[in-house]
Amino acid sequence: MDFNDTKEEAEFRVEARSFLEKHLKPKDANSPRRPSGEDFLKRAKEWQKTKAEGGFAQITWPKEWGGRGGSSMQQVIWNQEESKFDAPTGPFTIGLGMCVPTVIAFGSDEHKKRYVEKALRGEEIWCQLFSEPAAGSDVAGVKTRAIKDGDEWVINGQKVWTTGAHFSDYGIVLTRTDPKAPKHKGLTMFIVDMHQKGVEAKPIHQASGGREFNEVYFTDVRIPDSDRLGEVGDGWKVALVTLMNERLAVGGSPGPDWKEIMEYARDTGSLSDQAFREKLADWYVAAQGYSLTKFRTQTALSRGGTPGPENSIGKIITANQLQDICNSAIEMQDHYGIMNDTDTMPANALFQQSFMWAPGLRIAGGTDEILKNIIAERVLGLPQDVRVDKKVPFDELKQG
Amino acid sequence: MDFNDTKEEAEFRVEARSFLEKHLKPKDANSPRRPSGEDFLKRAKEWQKTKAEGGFAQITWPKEWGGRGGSSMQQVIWNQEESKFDAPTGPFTIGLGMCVPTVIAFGSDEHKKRYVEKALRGEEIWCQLFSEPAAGSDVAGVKTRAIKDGDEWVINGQKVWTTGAHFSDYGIVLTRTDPKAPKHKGLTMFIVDMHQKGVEAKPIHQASGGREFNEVYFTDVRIPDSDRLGEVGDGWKVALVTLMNERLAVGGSPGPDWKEIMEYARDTGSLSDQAFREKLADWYVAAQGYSLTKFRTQTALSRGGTPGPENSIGKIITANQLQDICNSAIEMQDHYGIMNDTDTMPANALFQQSFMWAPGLRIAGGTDEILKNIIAERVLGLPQDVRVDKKVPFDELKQG
Amino acid sequence: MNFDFSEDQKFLAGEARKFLNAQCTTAHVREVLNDDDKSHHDGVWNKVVEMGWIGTAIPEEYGGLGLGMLELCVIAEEMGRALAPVPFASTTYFFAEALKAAGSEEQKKDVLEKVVSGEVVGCYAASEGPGNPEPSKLKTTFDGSKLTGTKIPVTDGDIATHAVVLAKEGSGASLVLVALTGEGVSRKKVSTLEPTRSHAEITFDGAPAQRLGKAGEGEDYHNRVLDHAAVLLAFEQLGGADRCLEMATEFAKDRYAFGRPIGGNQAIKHKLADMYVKNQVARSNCYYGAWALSTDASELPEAAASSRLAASEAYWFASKENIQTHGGMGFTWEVDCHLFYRRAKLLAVQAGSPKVWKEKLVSALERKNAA
Amino acid sequence: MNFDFSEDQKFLAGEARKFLNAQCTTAHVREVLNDDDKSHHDGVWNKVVEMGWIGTAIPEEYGGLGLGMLELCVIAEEMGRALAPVPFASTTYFFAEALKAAGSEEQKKDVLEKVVSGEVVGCYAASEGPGNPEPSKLKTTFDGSKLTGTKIPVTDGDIATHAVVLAKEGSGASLVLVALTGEGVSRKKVSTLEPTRSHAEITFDGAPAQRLGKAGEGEDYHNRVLDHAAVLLAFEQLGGADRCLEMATEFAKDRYAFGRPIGGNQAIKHKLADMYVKNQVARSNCYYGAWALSTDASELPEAAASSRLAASEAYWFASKENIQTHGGMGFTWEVDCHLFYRRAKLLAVQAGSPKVWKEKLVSALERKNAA
Repeated sequence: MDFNDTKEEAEFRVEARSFLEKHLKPKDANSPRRPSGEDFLKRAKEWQKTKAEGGFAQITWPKEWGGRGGSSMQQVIWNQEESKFDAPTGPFTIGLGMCVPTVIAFGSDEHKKRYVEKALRGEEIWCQLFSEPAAGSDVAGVKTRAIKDGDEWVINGQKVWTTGAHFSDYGIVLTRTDPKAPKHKGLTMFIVDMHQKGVEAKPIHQASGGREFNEVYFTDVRIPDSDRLGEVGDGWKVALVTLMNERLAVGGSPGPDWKEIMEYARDTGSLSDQAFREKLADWYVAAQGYSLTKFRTQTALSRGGTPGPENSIGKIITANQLQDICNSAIEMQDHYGIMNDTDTMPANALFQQSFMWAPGLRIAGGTDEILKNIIAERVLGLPQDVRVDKKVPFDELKQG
Repeated sequence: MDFNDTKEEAEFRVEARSFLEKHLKPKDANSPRRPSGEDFLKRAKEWQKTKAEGGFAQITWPKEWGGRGGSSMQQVIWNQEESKFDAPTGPFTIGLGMCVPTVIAFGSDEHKKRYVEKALRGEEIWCQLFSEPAAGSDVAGVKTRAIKDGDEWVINGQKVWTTGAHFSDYGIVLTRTDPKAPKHKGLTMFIVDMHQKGVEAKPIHQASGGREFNEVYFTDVRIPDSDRLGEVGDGWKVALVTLMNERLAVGGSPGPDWKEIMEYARDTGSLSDQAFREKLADWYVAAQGYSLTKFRTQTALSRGGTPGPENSIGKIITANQLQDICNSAIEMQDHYGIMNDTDTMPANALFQQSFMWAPGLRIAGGTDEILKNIIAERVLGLPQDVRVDKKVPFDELKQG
Repeated sequence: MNFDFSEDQKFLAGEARKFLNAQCTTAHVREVLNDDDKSHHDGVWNKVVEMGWIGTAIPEEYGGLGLGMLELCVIAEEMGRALAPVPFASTTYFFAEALKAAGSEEQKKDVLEKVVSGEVVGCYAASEGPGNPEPSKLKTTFDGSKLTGTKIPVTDGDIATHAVVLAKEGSGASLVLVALTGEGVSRKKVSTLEPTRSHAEITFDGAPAQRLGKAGEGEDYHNRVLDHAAVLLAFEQLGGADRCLEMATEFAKDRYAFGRPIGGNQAIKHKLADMYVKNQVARSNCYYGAWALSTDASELPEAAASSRLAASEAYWFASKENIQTHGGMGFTWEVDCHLFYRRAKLLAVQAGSPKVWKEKLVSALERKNAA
Repeated sequence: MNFDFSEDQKFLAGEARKFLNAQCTTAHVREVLNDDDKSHHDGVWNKVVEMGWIGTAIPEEYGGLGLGMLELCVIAEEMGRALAPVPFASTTYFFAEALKAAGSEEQKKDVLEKVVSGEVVGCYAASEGPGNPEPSKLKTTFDGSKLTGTKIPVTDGDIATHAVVLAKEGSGASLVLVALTGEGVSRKKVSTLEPTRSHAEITFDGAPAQRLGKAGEGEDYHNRVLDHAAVLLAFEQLGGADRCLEMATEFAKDRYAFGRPIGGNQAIKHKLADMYVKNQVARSNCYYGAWALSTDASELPEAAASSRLAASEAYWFASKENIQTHGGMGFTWEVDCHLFYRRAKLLAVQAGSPKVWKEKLVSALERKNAA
């Protein structure tokens, strides 16, 4: 049990930090929480390329794909250090964290040669096309249809909540190839070129006002059979690998945490309120519990473990805590707290902005309810819910 | 909307109060919360008789059965006034509140003549024999077997959690008469003489240390067919009437409430703690919500309504609040709070005693989970849980 | 004893619901939401004025219907349920109640009739920045005839014609009536989380104004206004919370996942049961508040506090878990869930946040227990 | 960086679990529970002493194993899991740690070896009645050689041979070592919610005693002892909470209702998932506390507080919802659920209630943020 770096870790940390200092500005209170836009995307691509050239992109990946061939603990150290800087990393999280690992696991050698290094160098961005209007928590309920036509497949249907679809070059898309098979059996996964004819991304207007996610429509989109990932009908197996990687990626929240509301309370004179102090203690303990659990997971990974369902606890804690913290900060300001002008409000209206984001965080990447089911079934081994959809042909399932 | 008595109500209240003052002492801090024992039982029977003679027992029941033929609002007023006195009522709650109304609804004229007035006058006490070791939340899962033998039925099996079995004269017992029928279909209800051969009540040693409940064993107990309530196989229908009446009876808790912990906090100097004050406000609001909801129900009843599943909210609120209040009071006293001597501890160790009772209250008369299901299904009309036991013969059901 | 609204009051509620279902749908609400230049829906507002609802609890001698507070409570519930994007609360629960509580006979005669006719739109200005506007810490001052200072935010401050302002006068506080359309007043619309109700910053620079009631007794009047507004806002909150429960329940019955309605899952069932329990707790407390308000009972302070607290909690829970029940769809702009989430937060802080009311409640319980 | 116990430490934990599974079952716990005359299980205690566990973190020069705090943490987790009805915590986490923190070389030599051998059984006496025993408000006094006053309750106070007592000395407080078997000491067993751990009222009437460390610095020593004990108790709590989760999970898989295991209901599944989340939060905080304790890191105050708070919350939730999951059976004397419910409450208040630790935590965070 040691929170301090080993000698080798300390050396790597120094190396990482000096690289970061050379290229980036440290994060400060004015750094945007959820940056977006053309300029940001450009900066992100440049930074990804710089990282790759410096040997800091995907540290654990083998050198042949442009990685460093380093340890998972080095990746942790890099992440810790990078997070202190105003690093534009968002657009690559899903591609490098979820999609490309799926390509590596199920793609052909040609796929790997063609896609992996370009993604790692920031030249191509990937998105994940699973969710649909009628397939949210029930991810396997996808209706987007792929029909074989010679050596090609023809795709028709609609995806939803696709992060970054409008700036992505490629995607992995989960489709239904056999509607007569039971739900989980008739699915197949493909690589899709997002620039081709028939693929259309439309931003979703969110409850928070923003438009970060997309609907993606597929109209007679043709995909060569060679761009299939895994066997026909094995799409669910492929998707599970993607989703397992998602669990490691989700959890953190860009929203204000215990420290920021503590500072806010100190500045506005509420820190002496005993009721607030007790709440603050609760937030701190749970937030620490989440961060420290990530360390435990990293230690397990560094000893050869795999990311398990126990990582689902992260988002349950952080999303709910974010909502609670924002609500408390607003109520602490009384009537004034309803105002949300970023120029005049305390903390740049961060609490108000995040108040509108929090409900989405509790849903994205698995609702609280789905995550608890995952813990109950896969960690504790409790019986599955009674499932009426397990053996029925998909096209005979009741859809409401 | 009027919280004040009408002229008639005010007159009745005066009459009730003067009757109570004549016969009982006002409740005070030393009145026992959960009285029991031989003497108490004797006092309870006497008081029930006195009430009956004064026309205050079961105010809404017709005069022919010894009731007053009064209004439900008069019953409310009586209950309000009686609760201010040290009235020994407990032993009759289940019999008069649940069992005898079931006899009235399903019994023959002979039954009503034989049993109703004696129960009302406190001469005979009734208990309810439904729960079994394998039939708790799943009340219909009873295994106690009744087999027809000529004009009689022979009962064998075990009941559990029977309040007052050891001092009861009669009971209503739910039995399985057809194990080949699906679970809810093969049940039949009987009146049973608790003093007869083969009926044995054994107190259950509770986690709280007390022994208020019983296991009841039936060994070749013979019941004449004339003591059947409802048709053979209709036991579940009969039981539902009993359980509907239970909902009105459960909800209140004899444990300490917001007022008592407020007084305790004032005496020990914790009332100035802002964190405590906010908790106190939450308790008050929820407790008021429960009490006032009872008034709304009474108003609905007085206008001809029936007690519905919405009354399930009472126990969800009070049982959890009791546990929370006791826990807070103990923690407020720090290490000292673990002591539970009634002679030396503040508030006669009421919080400590009730701390051990609270877990039982969250289970008895329907767990939190069952009550929420009742609200979801019967009030909100949400779909029932998937039930694998609906159509299967009872003796083929998996039992674990 | 009788703890329910009368048949007449229920009939009024039913009529109000029918009217609002037709005249004030969420499409009307969205007209205000989607147009930054719109501060309220004047079509809906004109109809509400026509219905005479503003005058529900205003005596006939001042042009009102003279019905009473219970009737205003049932209308408030319906207005909350409909998310009405109009200055009804500001004008009716705050401005008119302030006049009724503190105004002279002359002031009431002068103003209330115009309130009922819609000529005067009122607002109530207490807040001056972050935190509860404690009368002892006010910076806005009144010198007997002129008002100086800045109030922010003022709900409906940009569309009201008049305001009742809590201001410092000498060593105490006073309630002051001021026209917002005259000299010495400048106002600026401010952005909030709830764009279907407008808010302004109002700056008074020696604006001519008149005192309501006695000088230095502003704190008492203010508390009285807040107690009244608290009960009425609680009914709006209750209406909103109940609508959220209905929306979530309907959605849970219709939306299928894993081959059956999501409402068949206990995770959803028990969430909605929790919502139901909180809404019932709120409803019962609100009824008690309504009774205390209508009879001016000595229990009003604790009844107002507990109805407001119960309703704030119920609406908060119902509005956030309604989104959660709807899943991804609940987080889209097009689905109505977020309208309730926004409104719930506004109503929870508009007349003082739950923190402030918890302290008011416990103080009232202490006074009562000491008495 | 490495955030887990070492293989050796895990091996030690495994051995401890095996030993306790065999030698300290709930049948042993019930021997103490069901016999009012029994204050602890001396059979189990003798075996624990034989195993040398008391000396885990006591240096070899004083007769201990000299392993370290991490090793003591893993043993604490197993002791908590087993509900060990012995004075291990009092002797090891409190008494021995107090001596290590404040005792002179001579005192340590004198006493610690006897602690390890079982000749001395220790306890720690701070509480004097309701509320947190703040050093400034102590009534027990020490005059440099004699101790006078009453401590209540003292965990294991009736079976211990020696006590470390927090007492007033002059205008400050001191830690004082006193033999409980000599003159000027009377003790009386007191009844508690947790009869498997004994408690006493101890009255000192000029009992001969010696100071530990410097006069007037008792508050610092006391806080240090509490920080150490907090982490170790947190591991006991964690062990208990995890055992509750296991019991509830096993029961939920085996118990059938409505034709299937009750653990197939989301109401139960999500309850147990919540328990799992809380236990993981506790475990991670405990590991951090263990690291801070073992390295005497400057983060110890907040690490001790957060491990204690997380573990108190986890054990409380797990022990009460374990009963709830068991339904009626869980409320019987014969089923073990209530043993954990009782122990959870004792451990949550024994070294100061969560309220006290929340304040300690936030104060530590303030100091850190100001620094």
